[in-house]
Amino acid sequence: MEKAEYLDLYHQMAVIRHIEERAAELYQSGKIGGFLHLYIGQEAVSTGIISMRQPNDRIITAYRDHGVAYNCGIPARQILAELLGKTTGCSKGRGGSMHMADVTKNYFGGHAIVGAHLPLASGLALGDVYQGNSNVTVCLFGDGATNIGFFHEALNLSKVWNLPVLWVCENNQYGMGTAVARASAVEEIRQKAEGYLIPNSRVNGMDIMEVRQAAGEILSRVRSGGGPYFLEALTYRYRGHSMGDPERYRKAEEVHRWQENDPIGIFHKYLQDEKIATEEELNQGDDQAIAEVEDAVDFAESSPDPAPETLFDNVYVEA
Amino acid sequence: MEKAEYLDLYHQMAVIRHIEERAAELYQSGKIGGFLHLYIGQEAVSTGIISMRQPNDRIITAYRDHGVAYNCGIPARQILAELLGKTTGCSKGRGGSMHMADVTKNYFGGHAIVGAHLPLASGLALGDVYQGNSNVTVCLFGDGATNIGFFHEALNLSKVWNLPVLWVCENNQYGMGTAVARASAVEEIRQKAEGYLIPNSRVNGMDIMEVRQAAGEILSRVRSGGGPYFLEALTYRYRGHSMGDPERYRKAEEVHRWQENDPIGIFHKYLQDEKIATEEELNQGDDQAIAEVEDAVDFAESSPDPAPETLFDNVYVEA
Amino acid sequence: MARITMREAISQALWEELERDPRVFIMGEEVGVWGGTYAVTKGFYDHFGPERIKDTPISEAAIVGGAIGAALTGLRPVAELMTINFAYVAMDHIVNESAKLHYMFGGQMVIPLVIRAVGGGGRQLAATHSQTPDAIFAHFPGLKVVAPGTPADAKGLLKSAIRSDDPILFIEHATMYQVRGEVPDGEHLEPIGKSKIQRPGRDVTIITYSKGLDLSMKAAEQLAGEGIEAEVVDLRTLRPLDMGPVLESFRKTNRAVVVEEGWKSYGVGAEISSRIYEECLDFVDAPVQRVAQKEVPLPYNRELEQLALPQVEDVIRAVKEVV
Amino acid sequence: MARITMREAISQALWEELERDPRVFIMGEEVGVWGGTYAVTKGFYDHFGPERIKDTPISEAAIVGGAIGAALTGLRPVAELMTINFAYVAMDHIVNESAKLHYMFGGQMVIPLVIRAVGGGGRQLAATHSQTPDAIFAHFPGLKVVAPGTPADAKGLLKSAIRSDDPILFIEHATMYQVRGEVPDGEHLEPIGKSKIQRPGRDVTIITYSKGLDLSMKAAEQLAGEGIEAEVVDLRTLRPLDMGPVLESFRKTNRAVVVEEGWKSYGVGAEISSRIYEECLDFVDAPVQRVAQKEVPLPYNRELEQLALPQVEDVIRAVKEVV
Ligand SMILES: Cc1ncc(C[n+]2csc(CCOP(=O)(O)OP(=O)(O)O)c2C)c(N)n1
Ligand SMILES: Cc1ncc(C[n+]2csc(CCOP(=O)(O)OP(=O)(O)O)c2C)c(N)n1
Ligand SMILES: [Mg+2]
Ligand SMILES: [Mg+2]
Repeated sequence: MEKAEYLDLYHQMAVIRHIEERAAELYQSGKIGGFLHLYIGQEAVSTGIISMRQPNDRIITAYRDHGVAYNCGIPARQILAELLGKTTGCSKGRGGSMHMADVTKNYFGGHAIVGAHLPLASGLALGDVYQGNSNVTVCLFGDGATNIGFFHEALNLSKVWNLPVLWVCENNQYGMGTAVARASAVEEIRQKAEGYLIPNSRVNGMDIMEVRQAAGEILSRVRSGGGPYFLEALTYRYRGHSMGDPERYRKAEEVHRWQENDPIGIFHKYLQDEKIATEEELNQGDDQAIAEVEDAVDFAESSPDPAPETLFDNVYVEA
Repeated sequence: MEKAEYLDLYHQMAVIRHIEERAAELYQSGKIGGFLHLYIGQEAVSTGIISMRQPNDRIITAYRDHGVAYNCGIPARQILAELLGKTTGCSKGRGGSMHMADVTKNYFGGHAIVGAHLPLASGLALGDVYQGNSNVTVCLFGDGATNIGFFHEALNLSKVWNLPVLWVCENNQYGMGTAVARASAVEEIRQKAEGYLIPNSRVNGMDIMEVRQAAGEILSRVRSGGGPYFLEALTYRYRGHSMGDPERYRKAEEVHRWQENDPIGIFHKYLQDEKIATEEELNQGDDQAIAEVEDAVDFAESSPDPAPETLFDNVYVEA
Repeated sequence: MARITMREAISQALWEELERDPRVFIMGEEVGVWGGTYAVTKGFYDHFGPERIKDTPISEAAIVGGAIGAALTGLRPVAELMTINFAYVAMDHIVNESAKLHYMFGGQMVIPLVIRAVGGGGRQLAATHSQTPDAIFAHFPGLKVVAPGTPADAKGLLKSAIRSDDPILFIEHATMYQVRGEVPDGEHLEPIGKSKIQRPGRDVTIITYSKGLDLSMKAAEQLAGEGIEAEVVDLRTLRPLDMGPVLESFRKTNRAVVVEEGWKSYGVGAEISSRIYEECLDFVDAPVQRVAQKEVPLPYNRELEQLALPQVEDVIRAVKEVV
Repeated sequence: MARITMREAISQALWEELERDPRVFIMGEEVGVWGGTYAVTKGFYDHFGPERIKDTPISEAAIVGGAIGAALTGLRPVAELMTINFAYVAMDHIVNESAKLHYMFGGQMVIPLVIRAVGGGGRQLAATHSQTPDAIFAHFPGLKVVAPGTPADAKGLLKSAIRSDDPILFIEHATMYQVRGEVPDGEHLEPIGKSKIQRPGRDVTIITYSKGLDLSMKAAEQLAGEGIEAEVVDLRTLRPLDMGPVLESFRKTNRAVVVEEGWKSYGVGAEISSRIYEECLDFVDAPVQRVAQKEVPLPYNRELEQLALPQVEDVIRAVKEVV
């Protein structure tokens, strides 16, 4: 891998972190409404996996979707504009935080009904098989989502039809306030894949290099007809589930313990240890990230709200 | 086991077989309407398992429910009357073939939406745990039902809450016309239980003695706090899925092969080989079964239809 | 022009669209090897093969959700729910994902999806398997709901639905598969979202759709014998709802009866009747009547079931209330 | 009598019923440790313990289905759907199993179940998380649908619902949790299936429920300033529907406006308006107006969302149309 690529990965993670921090502020100041689920702490998972995809591979995820959106190539400007509900947002201000997508980048959103996008992922992969494409569909979802019926139907279908889906469970230890063991029959989520005879493994989702290595191998396996694969990425969200989470379900120490293994920190250290980048270069990367996000905030704030007369646009394709 | 008990089991299986054969005739002659799913070939499964239950154990099943109803103690008269839609039927003629129940016998039906009764089973068991009862809930369902989301949610809940449920999959090789391998990621259905860390095993569902032995051990294990258990019973339905099945999905030879292992035949031979009953005694048992079912048919035919003014009865408990 | 059954008309529409457009495929329970539980896709599997006639597991959410995903890749799936009673199992995918993604993502997602579902009572299938819940699906903007009442419309509307870029719930009625009617051979398209006068008349307007059309036409015939000429307007599409022909007819007859098979409360008749009053209060000579199902879960027993379902006599009685 | 919020009133009802009857328990997502995502069950877990305040996995079908099973053993579960938007995921268990088992099995199965679900738009949660689909649930006989509009009614109706032997969907509105009102301390029961006049008036009848009551009361106040006295009838229960007070009021005012938050087509207003005409055609002086949500999946953007939702001004405008 080229140095520029490493720096790009670092840049992506830094931008995501800054987007999320700025989003939290904008939420507090009332400029963002609705629910806001931050990706802070989980950046290595989607950055790592999506960095290994082919451009035609399809990506779909849940409502914790800003990072995924950025990794898929949606500019920070469109992300911030969507958060502020502006016409310049990637979903024209109709979707908000939970519903970002850009189908031209093969990113199919951002879905807020827990687990409902998993059957869609099987369908995306089916579409590729039907058309003879060699794309893989990457579907990200949380640990909590593995308890809903949709999960079961989607995984079973993917196996019965040998569909090219990479199922990625971002196990951040909680579904809202419910620890995995309180909601799931198995604590190691990847074991669920055994019930479908879907090959599976687990990675440290805080270490982007580990995520990338696993993703690279798995994606080629899936692409070459190996059928679905289930990857569990162990990770953690540092912030509350959404804004306004009383966080009665965990102790501050637990959060701190995970923060010691911060994905950006780990990658930062790796780049230095391996002499890929200097402290200075990385600091510069951080500065660029901040600048990029600040520009995006300005762009979003100065963008127009949708015009009232567009309320009825896009209810149907054919009126 | 006493001789009388053996003969009773034989009697139950014979009665079920005759009920089903008579039901098929009554359907052909237009006296039974709707769907009619016959249990012929599967008699050993429910007869074997339910014969091992304690009276307070709860039973719930799908629409292929006449046999289960009889095993739970609903008289043939009430079963036939329900099939004919009469007030004297166990569901007062409102439910028909697919919806037979008698809650006073701890038999909770007869449910026609595939898999929808599985969450109910978890709930029945929850009710017992909550009230400190030591009952087990036995939930029967087909192989096809293991592909629907309800299955997943119900099994997961039963494990997370350590509920006393005996899950019994009657794997009769097909869900309507779809062979197990065409619809399920695993062919050995019990493997699905592995995804929930639910202990599991498989029995020959054509051999009532094998079914009973397994059920006995498992029921005491579940009753003593062992949590849910998953039992797969390999079996076969000789008739079409419902009446009017074109049966394009299987060959007559396959049916014949299974008929050579007929559950009543196997048990008949066992009782003779073990010198528990004579040919004559068993023939007598058959005759009694026929007489019981014929009496039930007469009863049903001469029973009144529900009065028109009762149409609005039981929409609500409180009007 | 041939006189064929509703079943054949639907079958023809599917077959022709499969032949015409390789992006069209069918997925659902028992659509393949079995040939469709109502024999609508009999022979399809052998002709088009397993890739285009896809038997699925019993997984309604994955059937509809999977079809949505495939539609997002540019395909044109026809997802079959064995009966509309199982639509509740896929409810979220029908009313949330299929109905809302186009709007919610600012127009970029296009879901050319047809969900076929057969419904209706009258076959002693008891409460869970006999439903006609059409009205509840029509409540959701973003979804189109089509429910034909004649073989010709079934063919023309289904073909249009398959060619449409919007998600469409296409509702059939099990007791109408044997109904016969003249159907144009080959290419025959009917517009989605257009009501149609199926029988002209001057004394009363009967507004109906699907199975209700069958009841209404029979009632109209009997009424004609008594000198009452009913105009029968077939909605054909419940959303978007085309009130044009209804209002035009009502302005002429000043009397209306709405006939549907589903439960009365919060049903289709309520919407139609409200709109008539909203648009034509000055033309109202008598309260609009609603003929619908009695408000009970349908019982198995044949007599009770028929008692609960709307009958031709109920339509006649309602017409006589208003004329 | 204390002036408390809707949230507190609901909380009180739950707490008191849990104290009163050991068969009552709560199950749902985040009802325990978290204290309820809307803080309705804050403190319950510590007081009543994990056996009676049961946190569940994200499994809506198992939540409702499990509660039905528990109810069949004689318990009185309160199953909470975190929001009504997730009711579609449990749709089959709500409209089939809970609504139909009592009838279908000839009366032997009794399901004393309350399903609590909060709904409504106005908080920028976008299309899937902002719904008010109350009408579709009210379509099903066998289910009762209750949706209070004041803190006192919320308390009294919820307590009655928990004591009822029928399955009841109890719909709350997220933007009303902060609404304050006088609520009797301790035992306070309101009858299910009874509409109520929340404000007397003589010029026009406003029929509404839930969030619509809030809009209607505010509109009525403003209208009073202009000399128009609106009588506001709160349905409180959508099924069974009590039209008595509505019709009585209408016979007096001869003018009506129905106010609801959900989409207009096939909504609550359609049913109410149809019934008014059916019973009172001779009293109609102007077409009944329906104030409801514009027919779009609710957008995230605040201005667009508010544009789509019914507002106090819309109620006022509708009233002025008819008086
Ligand atoms: C069907 C459904 N039920 C409940 C919710 C409410 N809800 C939103 S996120 C969430 C927790 C999901 O947890 P997990 O899948 O682990 O994802 P994470 O938030 O941890 O990324 C819940 C219960 C929902 N959106 N959809
Ligand atoms: C949710 C749902 N989907 C589809 C059906 C139609 N259906 C009824 S029985 C059946 C097959 C079930 O197969 P299995 O579970 O193996 O039971 P078996 O009939 O073999 O006893 C299907 C698809 C249904 N009743 N409910
Ligand atoms: Mg999580
Ligand atoms: Mg089977």
